[in-house]
Amino acid sequence: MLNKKASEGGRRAALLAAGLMLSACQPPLPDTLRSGLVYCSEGSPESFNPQLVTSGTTIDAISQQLYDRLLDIAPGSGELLPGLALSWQVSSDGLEYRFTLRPDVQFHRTEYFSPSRPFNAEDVVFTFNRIMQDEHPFHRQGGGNYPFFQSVDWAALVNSVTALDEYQVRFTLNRPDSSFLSNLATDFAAILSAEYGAQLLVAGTPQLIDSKPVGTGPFRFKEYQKDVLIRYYRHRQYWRELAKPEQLVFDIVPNNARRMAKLFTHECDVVAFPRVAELGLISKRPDVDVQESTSMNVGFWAFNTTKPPFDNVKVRQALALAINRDAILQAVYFGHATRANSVLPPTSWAYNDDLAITGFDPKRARELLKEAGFANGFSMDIWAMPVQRLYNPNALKMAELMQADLAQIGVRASIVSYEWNSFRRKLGANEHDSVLIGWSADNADPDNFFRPLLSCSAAQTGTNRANWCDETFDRLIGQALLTADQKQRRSFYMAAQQYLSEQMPLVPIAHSQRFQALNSRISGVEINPYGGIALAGATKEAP
Amino acid sequence: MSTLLDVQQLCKSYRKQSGLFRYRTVQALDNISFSLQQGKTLAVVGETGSGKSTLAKLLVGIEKPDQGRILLDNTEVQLGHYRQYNHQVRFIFQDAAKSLNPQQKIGQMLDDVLRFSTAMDVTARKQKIQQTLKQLGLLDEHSEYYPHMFSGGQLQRVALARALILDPKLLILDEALTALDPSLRAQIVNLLLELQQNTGLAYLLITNHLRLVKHIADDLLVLHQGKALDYGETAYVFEHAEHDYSRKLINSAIA
Amino acid sequence: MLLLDIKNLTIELNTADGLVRAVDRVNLSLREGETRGLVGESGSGKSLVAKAIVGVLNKRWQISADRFNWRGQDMLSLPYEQQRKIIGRDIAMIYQEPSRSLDPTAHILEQLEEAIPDHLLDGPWWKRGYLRRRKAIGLLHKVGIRDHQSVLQSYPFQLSEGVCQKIMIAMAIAKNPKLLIADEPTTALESTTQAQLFRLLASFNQLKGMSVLLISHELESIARYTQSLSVLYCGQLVEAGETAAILKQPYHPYTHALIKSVPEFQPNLQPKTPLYALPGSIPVLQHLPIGCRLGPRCPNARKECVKTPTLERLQNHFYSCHFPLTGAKEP
Amino acid sequence: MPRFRLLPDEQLARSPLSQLWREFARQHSAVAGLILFTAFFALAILAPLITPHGPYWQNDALLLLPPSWSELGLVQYPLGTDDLGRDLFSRILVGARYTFGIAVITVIGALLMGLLLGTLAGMSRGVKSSVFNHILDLALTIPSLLLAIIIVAILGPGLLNTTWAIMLALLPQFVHGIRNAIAEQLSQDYVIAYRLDGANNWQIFSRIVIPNIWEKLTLMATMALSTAILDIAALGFLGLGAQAPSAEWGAIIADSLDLIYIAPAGVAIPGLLIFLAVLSVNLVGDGLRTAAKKRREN
Amino acid sequence: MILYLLRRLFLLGFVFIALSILAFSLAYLFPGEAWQNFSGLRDVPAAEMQEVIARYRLEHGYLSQYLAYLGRIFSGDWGLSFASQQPLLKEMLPLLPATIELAAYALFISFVIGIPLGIAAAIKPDGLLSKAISALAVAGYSIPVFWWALLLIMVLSLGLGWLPTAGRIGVLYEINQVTGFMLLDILLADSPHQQAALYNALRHLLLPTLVLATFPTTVMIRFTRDSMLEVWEQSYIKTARAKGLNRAQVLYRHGLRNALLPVIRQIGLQFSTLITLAMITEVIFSWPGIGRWLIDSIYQRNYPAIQAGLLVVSTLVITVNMLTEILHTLFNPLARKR
Repeated sequence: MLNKKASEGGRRAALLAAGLMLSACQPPLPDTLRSGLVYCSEGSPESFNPQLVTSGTTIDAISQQLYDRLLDIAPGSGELLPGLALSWQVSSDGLEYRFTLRPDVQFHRTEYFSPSRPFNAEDVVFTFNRIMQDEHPFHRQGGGNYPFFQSVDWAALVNSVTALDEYQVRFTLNRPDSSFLSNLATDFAAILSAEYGAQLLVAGTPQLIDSKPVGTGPFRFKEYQKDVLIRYYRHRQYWRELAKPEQLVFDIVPNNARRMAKLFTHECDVVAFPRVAELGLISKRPDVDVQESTSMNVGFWAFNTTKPPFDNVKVRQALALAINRDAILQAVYFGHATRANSVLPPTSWAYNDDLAITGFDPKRARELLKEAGFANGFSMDIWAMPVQRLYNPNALKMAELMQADLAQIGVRASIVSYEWNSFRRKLGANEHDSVLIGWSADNADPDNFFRPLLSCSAAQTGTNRANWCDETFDRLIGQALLTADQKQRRSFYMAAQQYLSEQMPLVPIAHSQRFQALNSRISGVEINPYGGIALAGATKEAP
Repeated sequence: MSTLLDVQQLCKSYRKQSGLFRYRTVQALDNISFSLQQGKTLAVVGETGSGKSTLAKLLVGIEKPDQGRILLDNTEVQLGHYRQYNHQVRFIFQDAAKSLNPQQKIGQMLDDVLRFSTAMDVTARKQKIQQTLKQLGLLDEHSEYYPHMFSGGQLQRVALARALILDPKLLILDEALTALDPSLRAQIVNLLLELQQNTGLAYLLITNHLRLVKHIADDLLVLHQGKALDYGETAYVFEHAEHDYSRKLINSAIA
Repeated sequence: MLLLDIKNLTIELNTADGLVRAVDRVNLSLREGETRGLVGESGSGKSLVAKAIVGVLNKRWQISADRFNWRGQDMLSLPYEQQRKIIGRDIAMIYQEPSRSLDPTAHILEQLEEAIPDHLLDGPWWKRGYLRRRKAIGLLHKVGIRDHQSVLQSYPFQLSEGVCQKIMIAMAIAKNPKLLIADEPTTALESTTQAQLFRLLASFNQLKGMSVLLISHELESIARYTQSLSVLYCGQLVEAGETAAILKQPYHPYTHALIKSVPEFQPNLQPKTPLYALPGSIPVLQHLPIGCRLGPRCPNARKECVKTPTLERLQNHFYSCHFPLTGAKEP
Repeated sequence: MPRFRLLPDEQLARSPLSQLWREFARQHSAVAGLILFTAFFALAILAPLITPHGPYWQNDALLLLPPSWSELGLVQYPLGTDDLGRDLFSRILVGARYTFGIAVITVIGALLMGLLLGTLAGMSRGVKSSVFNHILDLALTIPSLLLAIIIVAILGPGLLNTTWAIMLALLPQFVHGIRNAIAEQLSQDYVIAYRLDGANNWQIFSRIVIPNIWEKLTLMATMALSTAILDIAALGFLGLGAQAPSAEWGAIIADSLDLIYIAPAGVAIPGLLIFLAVLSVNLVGDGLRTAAKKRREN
Repeated sequence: MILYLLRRLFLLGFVFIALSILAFSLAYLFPGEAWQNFSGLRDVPAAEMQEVIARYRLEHGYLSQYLAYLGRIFSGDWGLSFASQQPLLKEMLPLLPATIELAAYALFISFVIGIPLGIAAAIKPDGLLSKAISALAVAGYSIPVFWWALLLIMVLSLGLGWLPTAGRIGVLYEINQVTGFMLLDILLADSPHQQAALYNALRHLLLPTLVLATFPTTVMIRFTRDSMLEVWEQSYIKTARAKGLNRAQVLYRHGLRNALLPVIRQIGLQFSTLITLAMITEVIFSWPGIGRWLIDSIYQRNYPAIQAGLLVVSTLVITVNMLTEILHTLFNPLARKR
C-alpha cells in the first residue's frame, strides 16, 4: 500500500485523469499559510501555564512556544545559559541568588491583552510568588497545585523573591540547594506577566490567566479547541530572532497510526513520537525524515506501596524478577531503548554502575512469593496509561506482556485503563495496585529523578506513584542537595540507587530514545533532551 | 320441524374515531329478528355495509350484540363459548383458501377440530376424518395435502369437511358461493342441497347473489344499512317486495 | 371489414419446466360496432387473450398467431412500438378492480386529463389546459357522474368501486376507441351497480358504434348485453356465434353445461333441485389433457376426443367438438 | 381473477418448507451465502480445536512475523504474528467465536425475549398496548448502536456487557416485528376459523401463529444478526466492547491499527472476515426473502 | 390533515417526555452520585452541598426531581461536562452542525446515487446491470463502516495521496465559526484565502461523506429497486400503459411518485442508522461532531455528557423521523386516509 512506485504512478494517473481529480487543480496557497507549521501532538494540553503541570505533552505544547525562562539549558552540555536573566550571582553561603534581567523584552499583544510596558522584575516576583504565597490572588487558580515546585519542596526552600529595582531580582533561600538554578531553567519556571494578572483581577476573571496565556515567547496564543488544535501566531516583538513560521498549529492527534498517516499525507509537518516500530519504514520514504535524540527519561512499573501486599518488600522483589524486561524492550520499544536498572539513565553522571542487575527469574520470584506467604499467588491490577509517552510508547501492550509473565508465578493480573484524565484523577486518588508510567527529566540534575518520583513530599503532591515515603531514602537525597560538590553528591546518589534496588518501590524498565518525524522540507526543529521542543526556528522549504 | 335458530331484536353498533377525541357511532345492526327452522335455508342479502357480516359475526359468537338475544335450540348463545355450540353452528368463510392455515396439512387440521371439541380417541378421529372426506367426495390421501395443493373447488369441499366433521345443525355460509366459477358453484350447490336432504342441515346463506338465492333459499331477509327491509318466504319476497330497495335489488338480478 | 381478426392465437408461458400452452389456437373476430362476450371459467385463458390484444403481457409469455389483424393490418408483423401506437390509439381496456387500476396518489382529474390525447383537442395550445379540463368534465357526465367537481378533486380511495369503474370507462372512451375491452368489469361491484354499468357500456356501443369485448366468467351476467359470444375452456375455443343462437342451442357439451348450471336459464327448474354440473374441475396448466381439453369431464367423450377437434362452422355458429349436441356432424 | 398454477404437481406436493428450500436453492448467491454462513458457524464451534497455536500464547522470539507468503514468513504462522508474538491466524479463528458466535447467541437471546414480549404485545389490546407501542416507537428511534453504547456506558465496557447491550438494543425491533407479525396472523380468517373450531389461545399460538411467523422470524433474525455482528465489531473497534487481549475481530483491528503500516494483515484480514460474515448473513437473508416472495407468488 | 398534525404533535410530545424520563433516569443508572451526573460537578465543598441538594431537589421525590430536570433542560442549563467543566450545551452547540453537515451530505449523495441506480436496477430486473447493482448494494450493505473507512484512507489518502485523512479543513485555515456549517462559514468568512479554504474543506469532506454515504446509498438502491418493482406490477401502471403513455411517461408520472413515496419514509427510518454510522465515521476521520464527542465522553466516563448527548442525538433523530413522516403524508394521499 505504501509502495512508492504505486503511489507515484497513482499520482500521475490522477493528474492525467482530466481535471476531475481534486489533487490536480490545487489553487495557490496564500502567503500566510505557506510558512505555517503544523505540529501533530499526541494529546491536549492540561493548561497553558507550565507551572501547573508535569506532563510532557503540555510542556511540549506550551513552554518553549509561549514562554521564556530566566535561564536556559544548553541542549548538549546541560550547561546553564542566560535567558530572560542576563547574568546571575550566587552568594558564598549559597543562600542568595541575584539576577540581572534583560531589558526591552515585550510581552505578547493579543486580542485580550495589550501590554503597556516591557518585561521587568515585577513579573518575576509575580510569577514565583504565585507559587509560593498562599495569599497570592492567583495562587488558588487552577487548583493551587504546582506539582513540580512542590516535588522539589520549593515553598520550604525559597524564603522570598524580591525586586531590587526594575531589572534586578533577588531570591533568598532557607538552605543551600545545588539544584536550584537547574530548577529555574526547567520548562516549568516560565515567566508570566504581572500586568496581565492585574488586568484580569480588575476584570474579575482571574481564571483566564491559565487558559488565555500571555508570555514573552516566540509565539502568541490565538485559539485552543480541546482535543482539536492549538493555534499560535508569531510574536512580532520577540527579543530573540523572530519565529520562522507565521503560524504554528498544534494538531492534536492522540492516535499514533493516524498521526503517521497525517505525516504521510503531509497534513502534519512535524510529528511527535513516531512509533519506533515504524522508524524503518519512515526512513525509507524520501519525503519524511527522522530526528533522533537522547533523552533523560525512565519508564517504570510502580507499586502502590501503601496497599498490601505491595508493602511487602519480598512481594515487590518477586514481581520485579517475574517480568521479562528484554521481551518488553523488543515488543514495546522495538529495541530503541536501553534496559533500565536504576531510575537514573546511564548517561547521568550520578549513575551507579555497580548495581546488581535484576534479571528475569520466575523461579526465584516464586520462592520469594512463598517466603512472603503468597505461595498460591494473588490477584492484582496493572494500571496501564491510555496514552503514549516517550518513556512508554504502549503501556497497554506492556501490561499484556506482563500479564502473561505474572501468570507464570501465579499472580493474576488484570489490566485497568481509563481515559487519560480519569486515569490521572483516579491515580491521584491512589486507587491503583500498580501502574505503568514513567518520567522525563526536566533538567540535567539527578535530583530531578529522585525527588519528584520517590520522595515523601512527592508522595503528598502525587508525582510519587509508588506512594513511597522512606526516611532513609529521603535523607540520602536530601544530603545530596546540601553540597555543591559533585563527587560528594554522587556518593549519596549511588547509595540511594542501591537502596532503591533493594527496596524496589518501582521496577525501572527502560530508558528510551526520543524520536521526531518530520517532513523533509522542514528544518530547524530543536529537541531538548530535558523535555520540550522548540519550533520557532523551523522553516519550510517551498515544494 | 322445530325452530333451530331464533334471533330477537338484535342490535349492534360500533364506535369509530372521527376526531381527536370524538367518536361516531355506527349502527351496524338495528333491531333484527328472524328465525330459522331445522333443515331450511335462510338467505340474507344486502350490499356491503348492510350489516350482513356483522350479523354473521354475532351469530358465530365472535362478537357480542349490544341488545337482543340469539337462541339456538332455545338456549341463549354466549360469547366465546365456542365449544358448547360449535357442534351446532359452523361457519364457512368467503374465501376457503384464507380460512385454512397454510402451514398445516388438511388431516392435521381436521384432527385438531376433533381434538378441540370432542373426546374421541385417535382411531375414532381417524375414522371420522375418513368418513367426512368421503362424504364430500374427497380422497383419503387428501388428508396429507397442504391447502395450497388443492384447486378452488376442492378447497371449498375441504372447508365444508371442516364444518361438517362436527355434525352441526346449522351452517352459516358467508358469501361462500359468490366467487366460484359457475360449474363449480353448481357442484357445491348440489352438494349442499344433498346434505340438507340427507341430514336435515339448516343453512344461513349470506350472499349478494340473488339468482342463487331464488333457487336454494326457503326464506329471504333483505338487509339495508343495518335494518331489515323485507323478510319472508323467498318466492313471496321476490314477488311482493315492500321496499323500493328490495325491489331494486331483486330487479338487478332478475331481468 | 372486420375490426379484429385473430386466427389460431397461441399463447405460451416460458417456465423453468418448459413451455406451457395456456391458450391453444383460439380464433376471435369482431365487427365494427359489435358487442362480443368472451366467457370462460378461471384458467380458461380469457384474460390472456385480452391482454395479448392490448399487448400488455410481459416477456414470459410468447404469443403467436396465424393471423392477427387489426382493421386489416397485420399487427404481429409490425415493430413493437408501432403496435403500441396503434393499440394505444384504437383500443381501450378496463379491468376487474377499478380502484387498483387508478393511480392511488394522483387526483382523478390528473388521470382523466392524461387519458385525453392531444389530437382530440382542437384549439390553440394556450387553451389546451382549459379544453382538456372541459373535456374531462364532459367525459364524467357521459358516464353518468354529475357531481364532477368533487369527483375530479378526489383520490381513488375516496370513491366507491362503482364510481371508479365509471371513471375507468370515462378514461377508456376519452380517446374514442374503436374497441373497448372490459375484463370482468363488474366483479367487484354491488349487484345494483353491475346492471348500471352494463347498460352504460351498451349505450356507448349503440351511440358511438364502439365495439365492446366483454369478458366474464359468468355467462348469465353478460348474455343480456352481447350480440355474439365466444366460449373458452382451458385455453381452447369451444364455441362461438350469435348469443341468442348459442343460448338456444349450444352445440358443445361445455357450453351446454354452462347454460344449464345457471338456474336463471332454466325457468322450469324447481327450487332446491340439483343443478346440472359437469363432474370434476378445470385441469391445471401442467396437466392439460391432450386433444379436446374437456375430454375427461365430458359426458359424451369417446376415444376420438384425444385428437383436438377442428373448429366447425354451421352458419354463423362455430364449435369445436367431435360430437356436437345437435348431431350435425356424424363421427 | 383466473390464476395459473405455474408449478408442476410434484412441486406443488411439497410442504411449504420444502418449497421454500427449493426456491432458495435456486439462487446461487443465497446458496453461496449459506455455505459461507455454515462455515463461519462451524468455525465458531470448532475454533479451539483447529487453531495451530494458543490465541493468547506470546512467542517472544517471533514478534511481528510477516504472513507466510512473504519471504520472511514462516509456514507455521500462516498470517504471521502480532506485536506480542501471538499467532494472528489462531487469533482470527478464535475471533469467530466472539464476533460471530456471540452475535448468534445475542440474536437468539433477543429473539426469545422478543417472542415473549411481542406475543404479549401482539395478543393484548387497549390502553396498555398503546402505551407499550409508544415506548417501542421511542426505542426504535434510538439507533441500536447508540442504545448499545449507552448500555455499555451504564454497565461498563466488556464483552459480556456488550452482549447484553446489543441484545437489549436489538430487542425493540424484534418486539415490533413479532408484534406486527402476530397481529397480522391474528387478523387472518383461519385464526377465526380455528377459534370457531374451539381452539384456545395457546392452541392458536402454537398451531397457527408460530408456524406462520417463523419465516418472518428467520428473516428478522438474519437482519438482526448482521446488525449484531457489525455492532459487536464496531464496539470492539471503539474499545467499548471486547477488551484488549480478547481476539474479537473488531478489537483485533483496533489493536493492529497502530501497526497498520508494518503489519497491514492485522487490519485487513479481520475486517475482511467481518465483511464476509455479514455478507453471508445478508445473502442468506436476501435469498430467504426472495424465496418467500416467490413461494407466495406461486 | 390538521387532525393528523395534531396527533403527530401529540405523539412527538409523548416521545419527548419518554425520552427525557430516560435521560433523567440515566443519572441514577450511571455509576456515581445522581447530583454529580446531573450537575457535572465533581466535588462540591460540604458547605455548598446544601445548595446543590436544593437546586436538584434531591430531598424531594423522583417526580419533583424530574420536573426540575425538565425545567433545567428548557432553560438551557444542561449541567457541566465532567471532562472540561464547561457548560454542556455550549460545548455541544458547535458540534451539532458538523454532524448534521456530514449526515446531510451523505444523505444527499445516497439520493443522487441510490435512487437512479435503484430505478436502473428495477427496469430490467434480470439484466446484467441490475445484477451488478444488486451485488454492489449487498456488498455495501455488509461492509463494516470502520473497516471501509480505513480501507479508503489507506488507498486514497496514504496510497495515492489524493485526499486528507482527518478533520473538516486544513488546520492552518482559520475560519470563524458562525453557523457551524463549514462550507457556509467559509463563504461567510471575509478571508483572502476563501477559495483555497473552500477547496480544502471540500477535499476534507469528500472521504468521510463517501464512507458515510455507503450504507444509506445501498439501502436506497435496494429500497428503490424493490419499491419500483412492486409498483411496476400494479394495475394502474398497466392502465397508464394502456392509455397510450410511453414508458418514460409512465415511469415519470405514475411509477416514480408511487415508488418514491415509501422511500421518503425510509429516509426517516434510516436516519437513526445514519447517525450511528456518523459517530463511527467521526471517530475515524477526527470529525469534530457530536458523535465523536459522545464516544469520547464514554471513554472519559463523562456521564452528564452522555446523558445530554443521548438527548440531543435522539431528539435529532426523532425530529427527522417525524418530519419525513409528515412529508410522506403530505405527498401521499393514501397515508392521509387513516
